[in-house]
Amino acid sequence: MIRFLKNYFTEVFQAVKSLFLGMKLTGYYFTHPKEIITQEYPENRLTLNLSERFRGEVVMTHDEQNEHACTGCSACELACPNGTIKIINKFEINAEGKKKKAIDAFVYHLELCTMCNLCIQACPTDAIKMAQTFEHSVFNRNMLTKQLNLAGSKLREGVE
Amino acid sequence: MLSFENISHGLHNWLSAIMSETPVVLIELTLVALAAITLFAALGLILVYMERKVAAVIQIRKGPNRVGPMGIFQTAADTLKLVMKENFMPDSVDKFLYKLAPFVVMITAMLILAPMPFAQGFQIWNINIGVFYVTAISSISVIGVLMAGWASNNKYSLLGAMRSGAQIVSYELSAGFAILSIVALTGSLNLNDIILSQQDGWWIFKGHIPVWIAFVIFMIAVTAETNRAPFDMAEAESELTGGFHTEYGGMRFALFFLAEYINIFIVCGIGATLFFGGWMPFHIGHWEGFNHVMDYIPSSIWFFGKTFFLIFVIMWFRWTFPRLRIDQLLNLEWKYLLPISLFNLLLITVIAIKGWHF
Amino acid sequence: MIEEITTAKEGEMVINIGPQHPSTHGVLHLLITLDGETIKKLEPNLGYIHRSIEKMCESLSYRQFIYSTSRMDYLSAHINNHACAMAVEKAMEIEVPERAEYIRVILDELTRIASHQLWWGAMAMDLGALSPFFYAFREREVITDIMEETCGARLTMNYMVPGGVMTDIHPNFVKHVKDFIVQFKSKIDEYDTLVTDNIIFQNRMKNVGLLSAEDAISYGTSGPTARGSGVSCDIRKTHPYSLYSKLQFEEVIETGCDSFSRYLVRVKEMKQSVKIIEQLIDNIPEGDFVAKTKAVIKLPKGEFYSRAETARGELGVYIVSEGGTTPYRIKFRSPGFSNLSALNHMVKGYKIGDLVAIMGTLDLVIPDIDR
Amino acid sequence: MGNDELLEKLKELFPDASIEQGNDWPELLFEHAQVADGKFLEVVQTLKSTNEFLFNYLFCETCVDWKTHFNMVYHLESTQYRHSMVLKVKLNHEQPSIDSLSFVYRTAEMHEREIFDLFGIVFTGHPNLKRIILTEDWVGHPLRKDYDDPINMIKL
Repeated sequence: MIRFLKNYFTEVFQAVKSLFLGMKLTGYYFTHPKEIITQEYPENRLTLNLSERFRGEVVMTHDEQNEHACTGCSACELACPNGTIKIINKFEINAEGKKKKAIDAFVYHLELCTMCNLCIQACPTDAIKMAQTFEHSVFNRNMLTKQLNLAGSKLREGVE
Repeated sequence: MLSFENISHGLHNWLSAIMSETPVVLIELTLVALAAITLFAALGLILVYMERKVAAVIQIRKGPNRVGPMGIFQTAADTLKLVMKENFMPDSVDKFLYKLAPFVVMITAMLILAPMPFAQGFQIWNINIGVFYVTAISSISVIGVLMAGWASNNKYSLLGAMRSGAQIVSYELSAGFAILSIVALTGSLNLNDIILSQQDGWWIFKGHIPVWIAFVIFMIAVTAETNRAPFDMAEAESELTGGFHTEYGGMRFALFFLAEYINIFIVCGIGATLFFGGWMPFHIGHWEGFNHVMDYIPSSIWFFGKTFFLIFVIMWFRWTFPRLRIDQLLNLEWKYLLPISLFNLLLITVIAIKGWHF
Repeated sequence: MIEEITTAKEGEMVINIGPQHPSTHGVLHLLITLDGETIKKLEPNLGYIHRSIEKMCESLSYRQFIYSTSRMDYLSAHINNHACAMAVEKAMEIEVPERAEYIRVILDELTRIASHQLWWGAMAMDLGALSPFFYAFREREVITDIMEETCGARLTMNYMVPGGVMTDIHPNFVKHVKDFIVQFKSKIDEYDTLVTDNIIFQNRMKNVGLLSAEDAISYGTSGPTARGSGVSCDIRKTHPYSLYSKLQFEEVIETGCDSFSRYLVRVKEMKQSVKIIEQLIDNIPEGDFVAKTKAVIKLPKGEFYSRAETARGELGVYIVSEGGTTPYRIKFRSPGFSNLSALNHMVKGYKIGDLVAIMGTLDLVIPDIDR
Repeated sequence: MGNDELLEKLKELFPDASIEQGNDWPELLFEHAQVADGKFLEVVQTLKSTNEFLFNYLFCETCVDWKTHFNMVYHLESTQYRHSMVLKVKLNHEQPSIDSLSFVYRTAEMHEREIFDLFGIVFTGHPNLKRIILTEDWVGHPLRKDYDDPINMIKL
């Protein structure tokens, strides 16, 4: 009987102790507002640091002369698992009178993209890269289909 | 000094001076009703806001912080949203009971407000069986919950309501015993008498360890009775999605939600009254000087301070503990709390008879 | 045995748990038959998030199909990718550089910790304790930040390629992983204080959801679910791959067979993962991070199977190749699917509240079950 | 038991099956006629209960559509000896059916429902053979090579 009572009370005591320790921990956090880790998003947009490797969307780099490095080889188009990229080529006649392949439009479907980075890996001329933008929401779905080469841009000299 | 007693007495005297007795009573009743409803709305907003902030800080986040400074208008905005929502009613519900249930729960919560001594001399109804009244009325709310669960014609709701029924009926016992232990000490069922008996110190300090035990049991039991985590069997969102109010939306849901918080306020108010002296300031025995200083703090602040502290403790429970299972919940009551509180009541009775308390 | 649930008997009640239900963590649909609160029968109904990854992979090249496996068990995306990459490497007999192996194992273990942390928080939430979820996410956030910095994504990384890893690790990688280990070690005790030692939690967990060792094997469970029943089934120990044969770590086995054992296995596994990372992080060798492979990978004709231990159990990748650039048939043996099959056996006779607790300890990820 | 030893033992036990060493494990291939009429269950029971094998863990069960026939593929492992093997059964394409293993390995129950759903293989003796992933009224079995769904399938 005594043993039973002893067990009963140790049980109750242990139970209460475990509950009390839990409450002590949450109480600690309640009394230490410094532990708060909330990031207030739209306010901290300017200080938000995304890693330079963060995959936000595919962009094509253009230099000051509005030239890019895309030869239109469609390696990225083949590498893409989702059919995100569509390259429309045209043939330009250059100064020497030779026909030369160049891109007309580099169409990129952001709505299909899974940011898998395979196109960037596949690109032989490093013409495309991943940008760190992440605010992609738009009101119209069509706005997610983008043309990556800027208007009037042309292939950089010396890129084959 | 500004005190609720002066206001109520002044109002009564002024009204009596300008008209006969019947209109005075009628006007006063209307005023009391208006005051009660306002208090309800205000309390609901404040408590929901408080819950969200307490939860947020415990969970190392900021909580509502967009609507108004520190997000203080967040709950008002939420209420506005709920009011403006469509009063949706599923097709196969028992329409009468479905509509009635939120009001039963709400009106019960309002009724218990009557004998609550908010401040010195500020009480809607000074009834001589106050404690008895409170325990009696508070058990009506389970009927509202059962009604809601049954009328919704939803299996989750039904399960939630049945759990709630089993839970409230059993936990009323130990809550009752905890309350009885104070009644045994004071020898009165009148809430005002209980407060006045704590003039030389609150029962929690005067009554030795048994009163502490009674207090702990009271806190556990009322947490269960108000369906709060870790005893929120009736809602149990991870098991029963919404429990008895799964099928409710808009203002009807808001009434349940509000009633839950009002119930917390009431039980904590009762707890504060019984164990912490209600509006009675912190007095120590015969230290006249100290007691006098304490009296300068208005009695309403004492009452609300104590009540909100107890509410905080209940919230603290909620954001720390996992939920019990329904059979463990009943085990806890019938195997642990009830025997302990019975034994405890016996002890306290002996203390009261022998006058061993301070 | 899953019997057909058509009509309820007298006094029984059929309830749909899911597909939208807070504790199924996704779109799992369970049909349960109740007698009062006691569960009589349970029948899972799948397919709400079936994306036919296996069919899709039949038209993807061997470089491309790896990305889609991140979407199966998204919480151990790295390990899924690792298993797929291993299958291709095995078939092509590619020698993976030492550096790549180190990076892979470190990332695998980080993923495992992150996955278990999320599970820990989510399971506490299932049981009604909401705060642990946020504490778990605080530490998990550090890992996802490391992933973001090195792999470029936080959840579906697609960092493993056949022959190694996609890019070299970020210069800050080692430092940040070490910081994480310090932070994790200082916080892991909180997990025990808040949840493991809690009497309510223990009562909810102990002697609930019993799964004997024999049944665990028969039901094909793996990972912490089986190890909680005392079955040694850690692929990292039984069929070591990558660097695991060289590493010092223990296979956590608990013999309680109940929910609490499964819980303990996962909590202890987090500590073991930290131990593994500590052994590797300081001596990542210099060298290539990816082996030279052809631009177009063609697997030889044959059948290839690779096994890896994800956070949930054994992942098998079964590739049938016809010698072309795309797999002829691919089968992912997902741990969740087999673990789910044991659920009916485990919950019989317990209450609805226990169902939630048991599902929590199985750590089901629905896209993993449906694929 | 090592793979070579296992291979020898299996050859001894099943002289009429074609046995070869696969990439990882010994592969045992049966024609459907060899294991029809409940004989397949006997084979699996032998593998599971013979003391030398004790293949008690079915860790992968799947099917491959070879256009002319189906191959059921069972990956078995012994949790005691840690050796594995692959068991294959050739099924004809018109009316593929095989004994259900759900009473030998409980995990087979779900796997077989999935295979029934996606390949249309009928498992005789299965306690609850119905679609698990697709809806009950779905026509066809999507993982078959000849399956064509012009509405829902996106061709890249």
